[in-house]
Amino acid sequence: MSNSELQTVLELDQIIGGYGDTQILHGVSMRVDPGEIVVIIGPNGAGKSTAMKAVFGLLNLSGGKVRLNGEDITNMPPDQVVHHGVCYVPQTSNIFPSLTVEENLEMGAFVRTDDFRPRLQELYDIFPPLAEKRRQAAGTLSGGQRQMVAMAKAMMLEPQILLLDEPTAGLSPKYRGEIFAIVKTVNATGTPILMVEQNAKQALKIANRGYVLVDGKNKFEGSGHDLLEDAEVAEMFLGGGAPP
Amino acid sequence: MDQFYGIFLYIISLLTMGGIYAILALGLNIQWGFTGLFNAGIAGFFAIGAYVSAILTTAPSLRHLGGYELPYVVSFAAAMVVSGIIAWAVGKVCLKLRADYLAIATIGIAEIFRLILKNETWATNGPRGVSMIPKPFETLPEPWNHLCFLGLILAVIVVIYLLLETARNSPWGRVMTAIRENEKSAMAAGKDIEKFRMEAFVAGCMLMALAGAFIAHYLKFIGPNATDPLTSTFLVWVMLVVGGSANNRGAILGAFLMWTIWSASEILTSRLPDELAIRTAYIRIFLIGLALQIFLQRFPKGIFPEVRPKPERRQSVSDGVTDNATSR
Amino acid sequence: MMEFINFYLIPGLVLGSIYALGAIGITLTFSILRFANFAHGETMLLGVYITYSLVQFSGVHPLIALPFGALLTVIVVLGIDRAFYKPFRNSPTIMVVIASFGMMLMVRSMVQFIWGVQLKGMTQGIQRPMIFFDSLRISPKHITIIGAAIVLMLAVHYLLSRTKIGKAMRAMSDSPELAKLTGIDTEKVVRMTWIVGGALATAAGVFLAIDTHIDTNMGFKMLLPMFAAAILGGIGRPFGAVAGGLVIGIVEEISSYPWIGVEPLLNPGYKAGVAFAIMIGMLLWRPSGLFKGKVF
Amino acid sequence: MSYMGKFLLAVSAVALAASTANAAEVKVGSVAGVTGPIAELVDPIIAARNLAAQHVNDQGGLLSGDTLKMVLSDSACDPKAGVDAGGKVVNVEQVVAVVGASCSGATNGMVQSVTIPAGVVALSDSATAPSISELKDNDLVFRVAPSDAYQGAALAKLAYDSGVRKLAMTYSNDDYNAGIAGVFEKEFAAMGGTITANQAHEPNKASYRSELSTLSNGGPEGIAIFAYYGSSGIAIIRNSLENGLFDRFFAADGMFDTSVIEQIGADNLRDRISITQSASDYADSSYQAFEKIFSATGKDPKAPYAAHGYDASFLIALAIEKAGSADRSKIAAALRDVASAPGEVVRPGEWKKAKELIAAGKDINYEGASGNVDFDGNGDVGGIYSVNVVGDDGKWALSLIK
Repeated sequence: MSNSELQTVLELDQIIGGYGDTQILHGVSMRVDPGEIVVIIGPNGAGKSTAMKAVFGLLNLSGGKVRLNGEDITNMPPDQVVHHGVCYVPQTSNIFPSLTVEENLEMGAFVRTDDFRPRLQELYDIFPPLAEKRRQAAGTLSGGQRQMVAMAKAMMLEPQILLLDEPTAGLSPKYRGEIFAIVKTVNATGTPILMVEQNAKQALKIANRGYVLVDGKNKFEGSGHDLLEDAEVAEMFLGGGAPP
Repeated sequence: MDQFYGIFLYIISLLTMGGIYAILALGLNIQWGFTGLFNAGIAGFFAIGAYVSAILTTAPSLRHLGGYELPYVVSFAAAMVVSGIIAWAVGKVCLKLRADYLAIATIGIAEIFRLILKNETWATNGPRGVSMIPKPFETLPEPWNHLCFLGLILAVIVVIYLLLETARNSPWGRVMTAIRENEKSAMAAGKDIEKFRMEAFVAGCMLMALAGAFIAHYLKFIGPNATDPLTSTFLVWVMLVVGGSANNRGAILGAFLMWTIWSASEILTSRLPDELAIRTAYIRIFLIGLALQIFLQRFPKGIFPEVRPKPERRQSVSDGVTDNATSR
Repeated sequence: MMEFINFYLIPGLVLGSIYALGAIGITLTFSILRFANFAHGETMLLGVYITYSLVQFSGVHPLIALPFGALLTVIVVLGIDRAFYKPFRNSPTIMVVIASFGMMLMVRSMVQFIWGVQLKGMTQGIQRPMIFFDSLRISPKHITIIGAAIVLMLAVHYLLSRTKIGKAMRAMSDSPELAKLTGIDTEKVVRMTWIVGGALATAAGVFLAIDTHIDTNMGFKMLLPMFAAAILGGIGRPFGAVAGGLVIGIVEEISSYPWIGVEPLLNPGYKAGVAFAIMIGMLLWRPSGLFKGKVF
Repeated sequence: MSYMGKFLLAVSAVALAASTANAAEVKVGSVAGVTGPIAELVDPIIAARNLAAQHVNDQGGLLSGDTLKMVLSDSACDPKAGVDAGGKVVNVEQVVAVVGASCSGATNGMVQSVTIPAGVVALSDSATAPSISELKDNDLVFRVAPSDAYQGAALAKLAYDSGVRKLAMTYSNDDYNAGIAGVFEKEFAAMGGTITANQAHEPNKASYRSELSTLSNGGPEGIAIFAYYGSSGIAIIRNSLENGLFDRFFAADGMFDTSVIEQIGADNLRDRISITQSASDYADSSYQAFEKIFSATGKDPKAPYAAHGYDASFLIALAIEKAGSADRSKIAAALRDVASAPGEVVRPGEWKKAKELIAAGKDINYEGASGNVDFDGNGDVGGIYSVNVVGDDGKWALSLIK
């Protein structure tokens, strides 16, 4: 199915781990290829977010490997991972509420040593509402706009890959659509995206590929379209019945 | 011979003061060790106990409220009750706060108590304090007077220890531990956390007042300077941390050990030339602070680590980043 | 009326500026490192004594010695952080609170050991106030103190709102976790916090010393009013801390004004309790402070 | 950090010294508030106590040439520490008698729970609380520091005699100053003066302008200050002068220190301040003898209670010599004996003379640097007070209050 192993941006290879003594991931494997949107879905407690945190060095892996462009980044501390070009947008508290929009984006560029102004302008072009509210404290924005700030902040680094943890959680259906549109826009600039989502149906629609995790293990994988079509997946996660 | 008898008397006094501190440390242990309440105002409750018992037992005096000449049993009980009531009021307003805030609030409250003791001269004789406080067993011949007083304190410690151990192993104690470890899950389990914390706070403050009552009778004098934060709050914290918080034996051992070091180290430094002896008085304080740091870093569990009432494995909470990790 | 301004309001303002500078450090440490630093008063004490020694050594005006005193103090404070606070970065914050409790004693006793306990003066003699409009009396040193405090506050404002590291400090105060995920060098931010806090504490102490004198208990005496100011203003709000400092300073002074009759409203013996009472009241009524700070 | 070096050297020296215990050593406890709120005042007092011991040792020693050793212990101005410190010197060090403690509170605790039960004489050089006189002490508690009652009265008289009729007053809320202030208030009113306002203040505040402003209402001609110079006294004078609130000050001896002149400036204080000191007749040859020898050590002989510290140690030494042995039980009687008439007068520094007189079986009467030190029935001394004003040379100039 994949065109070439060499091109893989991010690869999780049989990772095992959890918090303290509680093991959550029992051998999860996945990969993200250049330009892809990859979605992780699954029931509550399946280890979706945990798998993502594993990439970011937020939990200790007792087995398996995480590779970025072929380089081993297993158990690398988060700040190092950022330096390697992986940006992560957590599900909650993903912006600095008392900082202005522009300051949030500036913080996103903290590790950059070059001039980030051009990049800032590019992102304002992608997210016009943010340009409008650049001087406003980010905490005063609406939920959808906050997600925009969070993503734009992560994009400031021009990352190799963007990790999104449930970007639509807690948003109204209207905003959800907006966010998925933004995800596509970001992806269109060439940044591959790995995303955990609850709203599986909508997410799979925009995804190149998807993984279904159950109990900390891979259950299904396939292209977004295939998974949407798959009767079993549909029954389990997509609110019953195959799509029309 | 005199020398040995003198050292014998000194050891009695070490044990007496150590015992009084042990009561303080046990009180703090209920609050901090078992329940996780950061009380930095120990001196305040200690002072309340000391003054209440002093005023209730002294002969009439023009200098302060008094002349009740009540028996010790009554005055000690009153000291604890008054402190308990005040602790309840303080707890009512402060216990909702997170540990750091509670620390600041209690330290402030203790300072306010101190100001009251200094300014309400009609009741406390202000900064000049209450003198000629009777002391239990003082009419007995030496050394029996000292020994009996010490015996009383040690007996009280044993009683407190047994009570606390019973409580710790009871369902009440397990709830306390659960609250300290994970407030949210304890709350989820339907426990009225505020009530439990209040009970622990009040019980701890009552013990501190008991220790205060003992000190007033032991010194036969009580003044605002006897309740300064250094030796009445801070030293108790060091004792508990060194001995092992959440362990009652640790609290007791820490108190005796640290008081002995605090007191006996001066016997050595007093042999220095005076200019140096004066300065080394500060080195002692420095070293006590350093001891605390060393224990915090190297032996955070103290000499006697906590022994869980029932070994139930609890998922340890990893660092804050992963707080919402287990959801979804 | 002029009596009220000259002897209650202006002293309150001077004292309030001093509290405010100290409270900025407390509020930054509390919000960025997430712990109540009980040793902050002693940082101030150390700063004053170091500056005092520099003044004695070189004979320059205290305000000229202040930057150098602050620098040396900051070095010590960074060393303290490295040795005594850093090991607890990933532990429950209460461990650091206890450590700072211990540090309070260690620093004070060291100051007493090195410099002794004799009272010292930063400046000698008295300064008669300048009189404006026939009745407004302000002493030149008070103008200096208030002026220097304003300059320092503006500098803090510039740092926090215009510089990258300052913005990172605010970011970390918003969310240390996200700061880490964003790749912000949190250790660098922590260092900057100590630098700002240590320098301002030194300045506050030196101003206090210029206004009065130096003694080894001044740190603890200032600690609680400074905490009160930080909480009153809202934790993590440096400008709240400034406002809180001014409020506490002024209320402390005017509490003993004879509002009713000729007797002071509050027995001045209780003056020191005013700050605590305000603080406790604030914790109850509105723990987030006047300016919607953080509550942990 | 040369102190550290000295410290380590001294520690090793102690270790050596401890192993070769000197049999011919007579120990006297020296309990003082080394740390704590009045630490700054205690330093010269300890120096004076030790100077007395040094004179004894330099001029023939005690009894059959034994060394007098002052064993220092810290009472921290805290009754808890006072009892602990007293216990250590009395029980562990087995001292013959105790000089101290410094603060009234610490002294009160120490004598009641340690020295009186142990039958040891305690002679305080700076505790002034009247309540100490009332203790049932089996004649074991003495003071060379006069009870507050005396100084409060002396200062009231001084103020009244200077022509002042209306005074404001403020006192630092600590055991020492509150006591004197209370007596002053009564005495000044009894003479016919008016106290326009009387306020306690909390020490160690940055500013006292608001208190002083309130106190200045009601037309007082001056202010009486009862405070330690360090913790609030200097700040009060400075705030008063800077703002023109008061320019006439009466103060008790907690305010007496050269740093007051250093900090405020002699010209600012000249003709404005009068401080009583429970010291000494500075014209008296006893005081002058002390002044000469104490100045030589580089300390200020006029520091509060320094002269008393010297007298306390010297008196204990005399009492031991008089008793003929280092026997605790004989000290009290001997102390009364050597302190008062009849007898040949002995002054500070005259140990050799005193020793010879005692050896010859003659009575002696020690006339101290701080006064005649004649103990009354309670073991207290009457107060002799000097008044201190700023002299033309910019230093304290003193005269005795008659």
